[in-house]
Amino acid sequence: MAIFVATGGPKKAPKTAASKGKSPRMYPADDVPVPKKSRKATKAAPKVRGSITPGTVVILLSGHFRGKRVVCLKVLKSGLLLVSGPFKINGVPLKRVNPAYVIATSTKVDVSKVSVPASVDDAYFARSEAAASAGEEKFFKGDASKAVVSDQRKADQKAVDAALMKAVGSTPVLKQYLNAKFTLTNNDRPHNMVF
Amino acid sequence: MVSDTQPTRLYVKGVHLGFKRGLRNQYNHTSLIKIGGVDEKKDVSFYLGKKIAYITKASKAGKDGSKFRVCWGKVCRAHGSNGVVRAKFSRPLPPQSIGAPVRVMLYPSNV
Amino acid sequence: MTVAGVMKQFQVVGRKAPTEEVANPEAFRIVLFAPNAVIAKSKFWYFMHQFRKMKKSTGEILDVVEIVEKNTSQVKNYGIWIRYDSRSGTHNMYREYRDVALTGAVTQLYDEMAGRHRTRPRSIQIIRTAALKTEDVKRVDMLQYTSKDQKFPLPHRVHQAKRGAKALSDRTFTTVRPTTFFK
Amino acid sequence: MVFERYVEVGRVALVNYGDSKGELVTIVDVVDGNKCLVDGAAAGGAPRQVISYSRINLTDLKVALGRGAKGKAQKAAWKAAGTQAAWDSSSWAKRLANKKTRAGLNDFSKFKVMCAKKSKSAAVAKKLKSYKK
Repeated sequence: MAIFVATGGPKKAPKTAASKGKSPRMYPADDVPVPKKSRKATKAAPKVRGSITPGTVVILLSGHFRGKRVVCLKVLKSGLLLVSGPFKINGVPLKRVNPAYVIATSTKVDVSKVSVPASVDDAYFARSEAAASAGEEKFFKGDASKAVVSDQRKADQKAVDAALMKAVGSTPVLKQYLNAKFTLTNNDRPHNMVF
Repeated sequence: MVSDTQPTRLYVKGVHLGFKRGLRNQYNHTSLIKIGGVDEKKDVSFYLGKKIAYITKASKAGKDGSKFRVCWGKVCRAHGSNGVVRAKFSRPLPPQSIGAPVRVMLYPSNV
Repeated sequence: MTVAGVMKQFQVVGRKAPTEEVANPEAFRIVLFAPNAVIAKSKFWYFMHQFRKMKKSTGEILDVVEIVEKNTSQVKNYGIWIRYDSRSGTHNMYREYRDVALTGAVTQLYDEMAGRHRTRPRSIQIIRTAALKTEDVKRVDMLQYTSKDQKFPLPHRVHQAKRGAKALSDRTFTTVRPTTFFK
Repeated sequence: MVFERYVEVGRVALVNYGDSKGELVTIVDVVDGNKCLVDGAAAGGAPRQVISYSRINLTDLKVALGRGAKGKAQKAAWKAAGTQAAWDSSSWAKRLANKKTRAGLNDFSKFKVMCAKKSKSAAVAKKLKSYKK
């Protein structure tokens, strides 16, 4: 006769919730909306289309630097691209760009040696509330002081561009290419073009 | 070298053909746009979702100080099989804009 | 048949519906040309009730099979005998076509009859078709193309607008007269 | 007006419209004044098909072929006449190939082509100027 041994040892009494049995005496006056708890495990890394990788030369499509060809350094946590002209070649500083406003060309620059300081992240670029609203009011009064580029930015720019310039210099004609702006001509058809 | 002074065109030229319509009914909320160089339905897929700007010049400067006003729209779907597309704008285009040029932007880009 | 188009060849088998007296009535087979099986069946009844007291409602279709030509890699000469109603009377006609398949020749027949004689498909009845040997060909314009080692230039090449030329949207007017002579 | 390119059995043609656009075919038989039976077996493998003259461009090349010849005979005729080599070395074929590569250039290569053109025209202009003195 096989002896059945209860596996898993003695069963502990299931912890029952402390049953108060009574409904709470006080109810909150107004119902404060509680944000729905997101069941997503971890916030996925920002997904950027495959054609954009660190070192890709991208064409900016809108904004102050529209038409400029710049080098994409990396994808920031917010999903925006960190790009740099390099500044010396086409005057585009370290800046963030939304990948939807960029055409990724198939030209790649080897940016493995370019070290982007860790401090350069979304917070680094985030515009402080005061500066943003102040800028607008002053703008209408027409005496908005020219945006002052902080020294910290200048230093980071120099650091990044030093290695980037070397990488760009290694491919012939790439320097002039980055200096030239992209434009559509009459017989260009973007839906047929290879970028 | 394309010098800095030379304007760079980053949009495709389009024309507002008219509104979506049958013979007797016209639906002003949807406009038909002919995009330059697009002559087949299969070429339209590149332009789906792209933003379209209808730019007009006004006599008085607007809030941002410029006399140009823009009505933004986007390409919604193909219309017919010869490359014409249907577009919807934040405010439906005025009838005077039939035959007027529009700018089909290259963003939002998925190249 | 109200509409032609790309013709296909069908064999349609039908008979009168079985009744107590006649349990297994005789079946009839017609090979005919029609754009699709549905029109083939309706033509079967059209021909059937001209010979037998039989209608669609009192009969049944046993089988409709499309006859597909195997050898479509050679150009053949086809003779087709037809009977057709013109506006003023009924006529018999014999016409010849060159094509890789009989169905192609019949398609050419319907198109040509519509073009040259304004005949509607409904007023054409094909009596007989035959693949002809070169020496049996009677029509002169056919002989032109059946002759041995023939050759002719393409003297006046008109450029179709859509074929590889500038697309519609790029060119509304042209100042250049098209070249039509290509050696 | 002397014609050199004829529609005849064995004539090599280039398809300029439709599915087998850009492929070489041999005219295998003449159907009538508008259409002919072509076969691309000896070249790019375009299917045997009846095609209208407006969809092909006749070339100067010709092979000896019987009417309705099948693939094997065409290949033999092409090899004997060395047609593929003759076509590839023709300026027509080179122009087509050049157009194809130009269309496939990416943005950077197009820029290099522009730079090359500019330096070439600059060199030519300089040379021209030197003659003018």
